[in-house]
Amino acid sequence: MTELKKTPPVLKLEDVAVAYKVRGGEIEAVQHVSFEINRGETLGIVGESGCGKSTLAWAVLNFLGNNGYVKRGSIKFQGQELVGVTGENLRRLRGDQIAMVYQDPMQALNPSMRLGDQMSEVLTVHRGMKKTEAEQRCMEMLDRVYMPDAANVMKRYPHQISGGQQQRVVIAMALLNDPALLIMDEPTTALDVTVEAAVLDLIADLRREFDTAIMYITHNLGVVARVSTRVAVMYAGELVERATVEEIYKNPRHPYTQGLIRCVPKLGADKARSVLYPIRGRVPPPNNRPVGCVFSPRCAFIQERCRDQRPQLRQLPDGSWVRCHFAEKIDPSSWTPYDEIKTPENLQRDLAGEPILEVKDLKKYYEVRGSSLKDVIGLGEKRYVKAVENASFQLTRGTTLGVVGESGCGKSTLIKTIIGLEDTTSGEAHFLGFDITNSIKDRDRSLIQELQMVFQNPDSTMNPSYTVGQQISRPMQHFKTVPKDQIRAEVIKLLDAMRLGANYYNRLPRQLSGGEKQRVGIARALASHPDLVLCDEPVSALDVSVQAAILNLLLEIQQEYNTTLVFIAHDLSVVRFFSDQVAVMYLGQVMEIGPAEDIYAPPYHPYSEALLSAVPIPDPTVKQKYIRLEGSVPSAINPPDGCRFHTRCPRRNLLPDGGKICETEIPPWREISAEHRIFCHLPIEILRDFAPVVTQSTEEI
Amino acid sequence: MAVKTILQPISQPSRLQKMWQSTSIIFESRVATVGMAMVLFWVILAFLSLFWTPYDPNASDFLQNQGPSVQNWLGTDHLGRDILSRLMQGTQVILLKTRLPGDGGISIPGGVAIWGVIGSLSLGAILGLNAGYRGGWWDQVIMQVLDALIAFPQIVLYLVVIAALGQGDLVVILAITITGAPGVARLARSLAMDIKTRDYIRAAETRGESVWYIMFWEILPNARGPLLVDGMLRVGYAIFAIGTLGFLGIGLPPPDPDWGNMVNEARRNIFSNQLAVIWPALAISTLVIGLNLFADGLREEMTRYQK
Amino acid sequence: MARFIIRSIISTIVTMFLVSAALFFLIEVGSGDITVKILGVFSTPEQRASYRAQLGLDASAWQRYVDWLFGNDWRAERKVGYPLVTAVNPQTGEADWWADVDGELTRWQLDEGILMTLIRHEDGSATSHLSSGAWKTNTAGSEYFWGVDTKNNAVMWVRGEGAEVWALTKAGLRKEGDGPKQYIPLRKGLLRGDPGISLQYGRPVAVTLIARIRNTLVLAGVAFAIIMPLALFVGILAGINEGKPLDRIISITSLGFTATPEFVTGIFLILIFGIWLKVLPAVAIFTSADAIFQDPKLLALPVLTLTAVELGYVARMTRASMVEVMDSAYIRTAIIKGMPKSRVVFRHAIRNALMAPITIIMLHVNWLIGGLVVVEVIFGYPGLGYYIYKSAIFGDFNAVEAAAMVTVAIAIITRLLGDLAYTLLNPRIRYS
Amino acid sequence: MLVKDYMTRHPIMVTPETPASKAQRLMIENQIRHLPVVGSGKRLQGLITRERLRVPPTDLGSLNIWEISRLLSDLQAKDVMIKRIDLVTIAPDISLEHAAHIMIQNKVGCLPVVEDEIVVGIISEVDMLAELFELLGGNVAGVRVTIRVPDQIGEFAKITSAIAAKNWGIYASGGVPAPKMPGFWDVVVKVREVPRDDLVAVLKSISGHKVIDVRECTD
Repeated sequence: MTELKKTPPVLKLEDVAVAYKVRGGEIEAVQHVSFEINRGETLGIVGESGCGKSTLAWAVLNFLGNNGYVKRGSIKFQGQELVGVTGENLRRLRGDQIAMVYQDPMQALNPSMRLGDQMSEVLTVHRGMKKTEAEQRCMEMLDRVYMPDAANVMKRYPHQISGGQQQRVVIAMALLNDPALLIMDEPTTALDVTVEAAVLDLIADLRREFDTAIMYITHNLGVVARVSTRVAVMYAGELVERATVEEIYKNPRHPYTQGLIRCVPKLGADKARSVLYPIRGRVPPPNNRPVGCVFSPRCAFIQERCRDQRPQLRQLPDGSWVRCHFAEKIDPSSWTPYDEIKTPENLQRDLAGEPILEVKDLKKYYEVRGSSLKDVIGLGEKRYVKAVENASFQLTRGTTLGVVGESGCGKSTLIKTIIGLEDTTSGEAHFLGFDITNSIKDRDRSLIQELQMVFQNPDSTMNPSYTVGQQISRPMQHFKTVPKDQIRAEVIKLLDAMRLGANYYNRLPRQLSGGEKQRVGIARALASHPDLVLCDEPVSALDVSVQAAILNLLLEIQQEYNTTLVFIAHDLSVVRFFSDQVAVMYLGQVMEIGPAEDIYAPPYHPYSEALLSAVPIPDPTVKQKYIRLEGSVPSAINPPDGCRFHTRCPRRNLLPDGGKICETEIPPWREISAEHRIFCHLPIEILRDFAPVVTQSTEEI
Repeated sequence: MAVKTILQPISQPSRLQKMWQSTSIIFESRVATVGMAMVLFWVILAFLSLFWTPYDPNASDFLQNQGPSVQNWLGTDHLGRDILSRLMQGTQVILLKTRLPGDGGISIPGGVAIWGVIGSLSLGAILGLNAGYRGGWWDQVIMQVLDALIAFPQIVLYLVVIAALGQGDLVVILAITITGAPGVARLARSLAMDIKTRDYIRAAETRGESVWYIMFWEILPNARGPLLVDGMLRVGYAIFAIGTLGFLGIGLPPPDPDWGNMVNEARRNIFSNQLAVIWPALAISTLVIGLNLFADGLREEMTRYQK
Repeated sequence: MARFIIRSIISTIVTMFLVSAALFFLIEVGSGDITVKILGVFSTPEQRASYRAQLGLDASAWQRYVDWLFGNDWRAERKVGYPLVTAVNPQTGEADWWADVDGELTRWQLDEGILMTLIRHEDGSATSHLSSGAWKTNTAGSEYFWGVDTKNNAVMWVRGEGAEVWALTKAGLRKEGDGPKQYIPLRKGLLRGDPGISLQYGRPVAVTLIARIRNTLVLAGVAFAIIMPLALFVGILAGINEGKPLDRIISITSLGFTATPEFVTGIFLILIFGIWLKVLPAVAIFTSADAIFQDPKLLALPVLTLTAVELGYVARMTRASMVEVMDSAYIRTAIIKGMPKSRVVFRHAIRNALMAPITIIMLHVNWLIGGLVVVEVIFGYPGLGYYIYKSAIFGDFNAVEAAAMVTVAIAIITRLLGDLAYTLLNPRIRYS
Repeated sequence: MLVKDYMTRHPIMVTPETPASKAQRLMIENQIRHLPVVGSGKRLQGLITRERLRVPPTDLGSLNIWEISRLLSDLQAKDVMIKRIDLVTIAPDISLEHAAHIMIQNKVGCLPVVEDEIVVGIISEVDMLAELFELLGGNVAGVRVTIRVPDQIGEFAKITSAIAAKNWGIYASGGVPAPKMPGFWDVVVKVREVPRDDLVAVLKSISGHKVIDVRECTD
């Protein structure tokens, strides 16, 4: 039907360049970008950090700050030029015809205004609607975005509702005036995977219902595959490829797009059978881009022409657009890994070996203070956040335990307890036979040395005041593992192992990229030759191409030093790829634990099933079963009785009388095999009967 | 191999270049440059006065309450002393020397304002780091004590300290230290609370480093910038306070001229000789404003640099 | 929110105690021999010792702190054996101490070794009787008596051992016989509104202090009423025009004013308005404590001086906060929502932008008090600040302690108010 | 089949102050024939059609060339638009045939779709025709048969059950009273993936029905 009526595009960019004035010149953050978005269409814009995708969004809204401006090209909205529109005309467009949803809803909402007021002003200002009428509309819109208890939410302040709900409010607010164009800048990045899935469903629904054109910006290839109709790939400020979503994943034309797809582990892929190939090199800074093709320094198919001639975005016979001289000639299957990528081999681990870490019924409670008068003077009843409840597992030397779960599930507390940053409330934990339920202050230095940690955020993992060399050598001095005069040599050896090289010794953190900082963080953790390294989301803050390199590095190290790893992540594909054994946590409770391949196929715990159903997969041909959890994660101060998951469990009604037992009784551990256990009331037979969540669609599209 | 070619060594800047880089930030900001010029003017005068002043600052060699002339560029005061010489000499005790008590007349380098600020920075940093990093009871107790100190109106605290301990350079230093420390401590505390959430602090903790190592080797170097800028501002406050104390007649003791005291004395002859009031008043405000502009510009430039 | 408020109040109380102790011991321990100042440098050590005893300074510091804070009549009562009460002396208008002996207000006097009883009548006059059978015997066998003397002390006389004491009279020091062995100078204590006697003036501190506080409150109140709206306005104006010429002008001017000490500003204002323009009196002479109510023009220069210094500070704080808020993501949201600039500023920004300055402004009240001291000294304004200054110079610790406690109390209470205002403005605290 | 499903959402719109020349350019560039004029908050104020942009020659006769160009450049959307009071509009919840009726009655080619005076879309003849096209399955391959049937209850069911009995699927169908033949209806059915002759044979076998037109269409 829509193809029948030819309608003009809602948004049309032609050869747009956006520049920022800085001291001593200007930087073109975005160059040569052209695309259009039609009604009811979602254009996904993907790219790694710093590729200019957010700048593009701000350019459309004409909100580039004092020093930014559209240097060249035209941005046409509904046929009318947007560049140069200012003042009242611009104000009337914003919020009425063009709306935006941002990454962090908590930041985007005014903390001191009621949500109802923030929403209804969109209507009262733009449409001159009466306040009561506007509020009525807002409530209808909140219902439409499936917000429970809309009337109540209107009276609340942003901090009183959860992140997922905040994002719903922001989306509802954006849609109030039925905008022709909706710009979404990483709207789900700050959300947990199950919440993200629900928001993505919502976006798809709304696009159909409102016939809105959506410009969807994200770095996540899985999310793009789920929401977009067409995809534009950006690299270093340029648009390098543009095609339908099926085409992009099935038949990527640009070497960069191909590289990106090779970087991310497919859900179900594991380290023994597949390899991740990072893209070599790094993104050039905007003031130092190559003369020729921007991707040429990192391209495997580079030719002489690429070095000095900048390719134009051109259309291929199959309809997709690509910025590459040799798009037709490149055959992705002829691609061979670079020499420097060692493909780690022989990665199958035996889980039955010597246990290095044994944890039994580990509990960690935090005391919380109430706010009543009694609590303030210390007479109130003591209440606890039950951050970790009865965690038990064993870890064999040289293997990896992956821990997955959404934020607040207790996975970080678990490793903090193991490493001793927090003491244990009760339970047993033995590492190499030593008791480690105490805090780090009470541990022997030689024990501390064997337990080290790799952190999440590359920007804060290194102390900005010291050089790389100083930071890596500190553990060696502290633990006296290396004689003083050999420290430097030892550090350089480690740097080489991290593929950084000796010339990094004197560099300060601010001279390093995110991936390099993370490598230094790993080197520092390894400097004392620990037996067990705890990795707290070591790759989640990195771009996908760098992420692959770090994962490969960790695998290599593990093999070389026979290190044992505990690996925390929220990305299920990464955990699956990386781990030998996986534990799924929910609200402080381990729900399922077992060999990685078993977790990702039935039988599984209903929560694991829901997680798998929610995870965005970077392949539009993959079909996922539709399971969405209702409500939000309950408070850990008063976790639900019985099974902690019972308030949201979609599988409860498979039990007689709707799973009454789940509300009252703590579930048993169902032993599927020696290593695989599921914490659920459902009998094994029923668990086994679950259909797989993820299926590869065999039908060619 | 390909990796190696991309990782071209970044040439290490020499120490001199590094120093220039860190000072060049001053000239990025016009405000900071103007401020620095004003401060430098007085610093140069102070050093000059060590070797030369037009006349003996304490000698009543001239007619009283004269206006500017070729002889006395800025005129003379009510006792017939040369105002310029007194102004120049007055910089020393603020910026360059501290007179120790006793008859020997021994001075140590570093002015009263400088030592006072160093005192409040050190005391404040120690308290603030402990409160911020350790948290819990340490924080409660330290902040409670600091709150009590902050609750004192500063001038009342000065009055009380001086009423209790009498006049003298060291007493003024102590008073500046005590009044300044709570502010520094609050700043250090908030910086420590921010920095302690960083992963590199976690890394140090998982290495089993001692609390003092973490506070002074991991946190302090990263809190240095804001603390130094705050210190710069505090030198301004200190000069401000010294002037006020001098004006109230309880500041730095003679024989060295004190700007605040000069204003106070000249005030009595304000109907006959207004210039004698204006010169020292201008001196104080230009120096304080200069320091403020300098610190302000620097801070602005630093936050911009971080962005 | 309850939690936050309760914590603030508890913290305030604790702070007050800490401050009172710090103040007391700093002055008590630090200050030298106050009797030198009162009796003059030519007084003999013997005279000073006698006078110190009369002032109760021979007691331990802890004892005196407790006396100062809570009073010592309850302590003296146990020695005297009768309830101690105060009654207003119709001649001086000040309260005198009496012992309530079975309903009769009584004092004692040792006259030539004979103990006399003074009974107070309704009109304030007293009649003297011979006291009989009052002496008690202690373990050592000497006879003694605890009573209230005519100088508002609880004292202990020992029979036959009338001590020689040096009494300070209008005419100077006079040696008197029949003196008591021990003194407890009676006082109700600070918490009950009696900060003691001014050593400089010999009158109760409370009496003089009240007029001074009133004058200062008038000065500070007028200044505050001018500064706050003006400074917030100017600060917000500069904040929303960040980086533009208007902002530059406001910022630099306010920096200039803030960085100029009060006495310099004050002197310049006197020069400009009093000497060159001659529109206001250059030297205001405050003939009495009530002068400001008779001639409000006298307030002009002090208020102007205070305004100049404080205005800049508050304006700069407000500006900084406004700039930060205007840069925040939610203001961006409001602009992207197509809200008009005025609505963005008034509905979205101001409330958040005022949160930080309000706490800081309230913290800054003690700075304002500091400014008050200097301003009052410059203009000879009969307020609290001038009083503190005079007392501190003299070393009149009763007066300094009392006046300083008043300033501290003002500072702490305003800070508490600031905390409350912050709570009301910030829903994140209000609803937690 | 309601207006809201077939209208064009988010039509290109202009403000009353937009120069007429710009409005004209917009219409030509984007190949549209109707341009709603809206005030703040997309409140409908008028409609510009291509005809409205033609200045009547009688108005020009008395003007010289300079005056004409000035007249044209000064002209704003609000000067050339059909005013709100002269406009026929429609709500989104109206059935499509009702909309068609309104358009026929008022002889207009386009209706702005408004909700509380706010423009939510626009529906034109083309949208109507698109619906017809869809209704009769214009975009799929198959055999299109027209059958003339008596105007009685149950006749249509005979056709569908005959086709269903063969396990074929009707992709589209429609019926109108046969032109100038009272008592008869013309029914059109489109059946996919079926041999033409088999289908015709089946349909012919129904008594009282007459196949009057058969054609096979490809994509």
